[in-house]
Amino acid sequence: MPDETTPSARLAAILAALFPDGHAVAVADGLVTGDGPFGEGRLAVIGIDSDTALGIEGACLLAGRVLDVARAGGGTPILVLVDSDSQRMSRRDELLGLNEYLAHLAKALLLADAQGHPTIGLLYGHSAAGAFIATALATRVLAALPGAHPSVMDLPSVARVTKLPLEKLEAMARSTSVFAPGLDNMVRTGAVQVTLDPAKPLGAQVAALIAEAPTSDTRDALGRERGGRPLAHDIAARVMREAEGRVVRGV
Amino acid sequence: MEKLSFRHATRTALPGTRASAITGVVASGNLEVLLERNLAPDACHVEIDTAINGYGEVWAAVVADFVARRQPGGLTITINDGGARPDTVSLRLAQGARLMEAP
Amino acid sequence: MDWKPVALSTAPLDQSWYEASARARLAGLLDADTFEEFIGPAQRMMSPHLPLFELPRAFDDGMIVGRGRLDGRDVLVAAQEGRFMGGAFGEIHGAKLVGLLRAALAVKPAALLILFDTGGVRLQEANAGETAIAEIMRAIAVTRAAGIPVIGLIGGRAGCYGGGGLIAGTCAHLVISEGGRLSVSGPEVIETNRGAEEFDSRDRALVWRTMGGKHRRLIGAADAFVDDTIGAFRAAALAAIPTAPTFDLASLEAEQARLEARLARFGDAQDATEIWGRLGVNDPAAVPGLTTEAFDTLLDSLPERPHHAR
Amino acid sequence: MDWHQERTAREARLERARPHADGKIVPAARVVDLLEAILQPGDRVCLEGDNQKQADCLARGLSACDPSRVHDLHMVQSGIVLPEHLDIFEQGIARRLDYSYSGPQGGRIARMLYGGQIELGAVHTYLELFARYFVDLTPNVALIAGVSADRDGNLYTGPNTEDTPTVVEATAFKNGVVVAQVNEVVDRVPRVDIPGDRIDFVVEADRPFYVEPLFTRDPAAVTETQILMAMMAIKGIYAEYGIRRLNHGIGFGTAAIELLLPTYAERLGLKGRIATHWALNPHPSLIPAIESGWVKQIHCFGSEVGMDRYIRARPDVFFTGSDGSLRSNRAFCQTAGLYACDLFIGSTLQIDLQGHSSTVTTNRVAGFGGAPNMGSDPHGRRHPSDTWMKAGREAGGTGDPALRRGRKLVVQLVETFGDKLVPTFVERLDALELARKLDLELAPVMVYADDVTHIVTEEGIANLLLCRTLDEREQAIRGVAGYTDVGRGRDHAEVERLRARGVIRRPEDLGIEPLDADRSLLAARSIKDLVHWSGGLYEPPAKFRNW
Repeated sequence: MPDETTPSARLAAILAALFPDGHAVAVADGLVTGDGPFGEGRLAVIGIDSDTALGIEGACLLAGRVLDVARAGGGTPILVLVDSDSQRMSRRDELLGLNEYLAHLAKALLLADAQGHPTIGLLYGHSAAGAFIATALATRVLAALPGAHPSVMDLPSVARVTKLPLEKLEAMARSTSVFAPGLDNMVRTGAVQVTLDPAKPLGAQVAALIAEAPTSDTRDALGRERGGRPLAHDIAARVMREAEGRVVRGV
Repeated sequence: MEKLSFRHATRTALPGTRASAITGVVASGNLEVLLERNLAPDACHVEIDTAINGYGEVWAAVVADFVARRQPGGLTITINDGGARPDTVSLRLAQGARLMEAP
Repeated sequence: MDWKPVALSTAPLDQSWYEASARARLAGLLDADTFEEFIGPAQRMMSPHLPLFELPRAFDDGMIVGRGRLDGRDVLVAAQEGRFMGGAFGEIHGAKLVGLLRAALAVKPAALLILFDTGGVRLQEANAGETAIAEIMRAIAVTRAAGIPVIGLIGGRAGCYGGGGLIAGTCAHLVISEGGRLSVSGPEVIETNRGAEEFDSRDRALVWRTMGGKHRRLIGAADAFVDDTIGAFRAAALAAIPTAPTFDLASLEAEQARLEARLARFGDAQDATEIWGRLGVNDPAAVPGLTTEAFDTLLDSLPERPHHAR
Repeated sequence: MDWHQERTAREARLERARPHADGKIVPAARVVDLLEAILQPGDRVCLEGDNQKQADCLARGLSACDPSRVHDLHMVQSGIVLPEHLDIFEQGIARRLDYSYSGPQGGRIARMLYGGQIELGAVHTYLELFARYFVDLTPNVALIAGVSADRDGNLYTGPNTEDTPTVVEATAFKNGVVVAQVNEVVDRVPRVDIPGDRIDFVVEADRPFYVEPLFTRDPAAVTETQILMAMMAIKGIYAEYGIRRLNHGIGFGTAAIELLLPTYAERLGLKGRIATHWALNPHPSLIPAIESGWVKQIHCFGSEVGMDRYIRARPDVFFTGSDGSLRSNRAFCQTAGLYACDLFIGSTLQIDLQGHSSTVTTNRVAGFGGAPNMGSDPHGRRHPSDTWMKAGREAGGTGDPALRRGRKLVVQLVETFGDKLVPTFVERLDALELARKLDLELAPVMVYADDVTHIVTEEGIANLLLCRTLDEREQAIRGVAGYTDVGRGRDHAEVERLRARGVIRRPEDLGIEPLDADRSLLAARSIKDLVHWSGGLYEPPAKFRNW
């Protein structure tokens, strides 16, 4: 087992706020696992701390904990705390099948949720790319704390790939949320459903998220409402109508 | 990006009954051509969205030759162009016409 | 190197999957003339975002979805066009697949097939693409839980990278060819971030033995390895329908055990050939040169069958 | 009168060098000492830089020499390929240059010529430079490359013999000093390509010499347009003239022709009637035609990376030594291409209204290599062939037919637009602007108009042999120039008249449907297909693999 390490100050504060009576959440190699008393029952916790990149060992370990919760039953909700880098970029991780490990972690969260363990994501720092998809984005409800800064790719990298000047991209980023990094843009696309209020008790806000979690995936509807993804919801709905034969298709 | 639009009259309608067809892929040096049979039999409209500016005259010549050769009456032809060379454009237009002529 | 005569056939099913367009793949994969497209090109549902970047758009946004028949059975299909924007997920591209998966619950097809050909998220629409990938993965879980097999076919020019690799990992069954590559970070991305010592992206043999179809099949990341023909993918898709595992705790616990065992067994391996050797392959260096037939024979001769819980 | 001054000078050079050698053998670490001992200011030096193989260890050594001891050299070598080939001019080690080809260094050489850092003699064709080695550019010192040597200096050049025998012949027999770098010193070489008494010193290189796979064209990149052009060339030229003896350029268009031989040409019933005898590097894309029994024999300028095992297994087709490996020779193969081939077909970047062609742009001096030798009508030819005679008849002329010579077919196979929509057909070659900028007496023209017989584009074939006036020639060229400005500037009525006369032939005039130009016609659609065709004998370099 990796050695236990100290949680980041932000994580420690979050855990203290969630579990005023103490908890059994530990951090090792940037991976967060454990649980604590929450309301009438317990709240299971997994996560990534300190901007750690998610590799095959981490994904495997976190998925195992999620499946432990699912196997135990009882409807224990699962909180996924995220301050991560992107997926770990290495030849070894890819050689051993990083795509399977990341997908497996996401599937474990999706299965647990489907089996009555509401999954709540809480983004309190960075996250990007495959690590973001496998953790925070695989939950039923994704919330963020102010100051969180998710991104798919930073603007200098976008500039390199698209061969557009950085200044132009920065200008575009101010008017177009669809490609620009940052929490506000992820809120607008509907990926992050809500930004929590740091002035209010965190436990109550998380409890409310669990209680009010939508039963279906509403992210594209949110994206339309918020203007970050103007078309996604309508396109998906249109495909459904055509597939289900509810419209006469044009050519 | 540049938008171009050409209106041509044809002597005849393009044979066949197929209502629409698509050929090609938008990629660097390639293009997609969507053909729809929705005009009067002696009319052909060509609408182009091209990634490369300043080739209007070349497009005009390519389209005019295609119309003269294939007589694509009745068709609206819409093109998304990723910077294809004229020979590729001619080839895709001919491929599209052949698809539309299929019985 | 193992070898065989090169086919000069012009029959549609003998054509290269790798070379074919997404539409040609669908036309050959499905029973003749059975494909019906949803939101076809004439509806011109094109990306509203690409013009901001002065980039040309495609009528189908690089994602073709619809229904058809596979040996008489109703299936839903989605195909990515790897040559348009590298097959990357943008807002419309992704939403079409989301809608198709959601529709499967009502349509109840015999299977839903995803023809992958993608470099991952489309940077110009990064947030929309990333979110769509998450929606797709959730919808696949729901679809599979309802007993509908979601089957991925990988053999295109762009491979299956980034979020596409995660979606593939969510499918019930994967068919892959030599040309197909399945991974999260691509070789160029790793080289850019970590240097050529970590991954020399120009060493094509290294790329293929790290991410290519044969390696993925040998370690159990894919369920079937097929020739690069449309006919071979069709046959493998058909064979997959009755065998695809459902989405439940038992499947995922088996996958957990499978992935833990892989880490324990191969976690210290430096190269794919080392893994293949430990799997019981006598001449690992010869594997990349094997024909599909010889590779299948090799798989049969190994002491253990690849284990596919997913 | 002392008739032995050169020999005495040579002995002095060898004497100075001996302390750095063990017999003939010199360790790589002593290369600089060796070169500083041998070289004298103002020497004419051939630093072997071929089309393919490079004496790179010796090049690094030369560029590490002390410019106060080694300076003002006159470099006489066919290829300017490695950075060191130009570094020595910046360092003052070399001053004057006569060369043939500078592909990858074309941009830098232009800048240095412009900046006056290089004093240019001339840009030659290969045969021209080789010829001058024996007349007025004989090297004092040759720095060459081989695969292995024994302690007596017997040299095995390996399949890439290329320029080495020519360079050594000129240097060793005219009192020069020859230094060979080899990948290894062995007890016995596989075969003796250069006898040891022509080699003065052998340097065991720190790493094997570099060879670039220049002649590998991935079938996966062949386009429908290139296939259409290849179909037209096969049906409208190869079949028409019954071309058996030929040379191909290295473009994708000619690769497409090679890949269509066992399929399209086979269906036309042309097997055995065309493309049987070649002057050609071992192109991997020719493997399907060889395996299908099309090819009788091939003589090579050099070799190609990955083709060694295949060539060894096909000695009936290739020229091989008693050891089994390929024996190539650039000078002989260029001569073969010039005098014994009836057709050269290749590509170019620009063609003007007369038919002059050039591969230079205003910022690059790429040189000529061998294309002008292949792509020219040799007036010294005297043996007839049906192809040559037919072309001669088409070219017309007056007087007794027995006094009219034949013509070599020189075909330009070009797409009307190149990369980034740059037109191939132009009113004025960039070469003229370059000549003006660099104050060159001759514009760098690759193939002169009077040598070109046919131009093939995706729009059709222009047969320039049949043109009787300059005006006809211009309209014939405009008539296949597609949608370039030159093409759109055609006289439509004149072009139709030329078409009626068969001067211009469109695909439909040849019975070719452009929509049939499909990749399924290619005998191999990938490098892997080529490996399968070869029975696993072809071993492509890593960068061409996708498995």
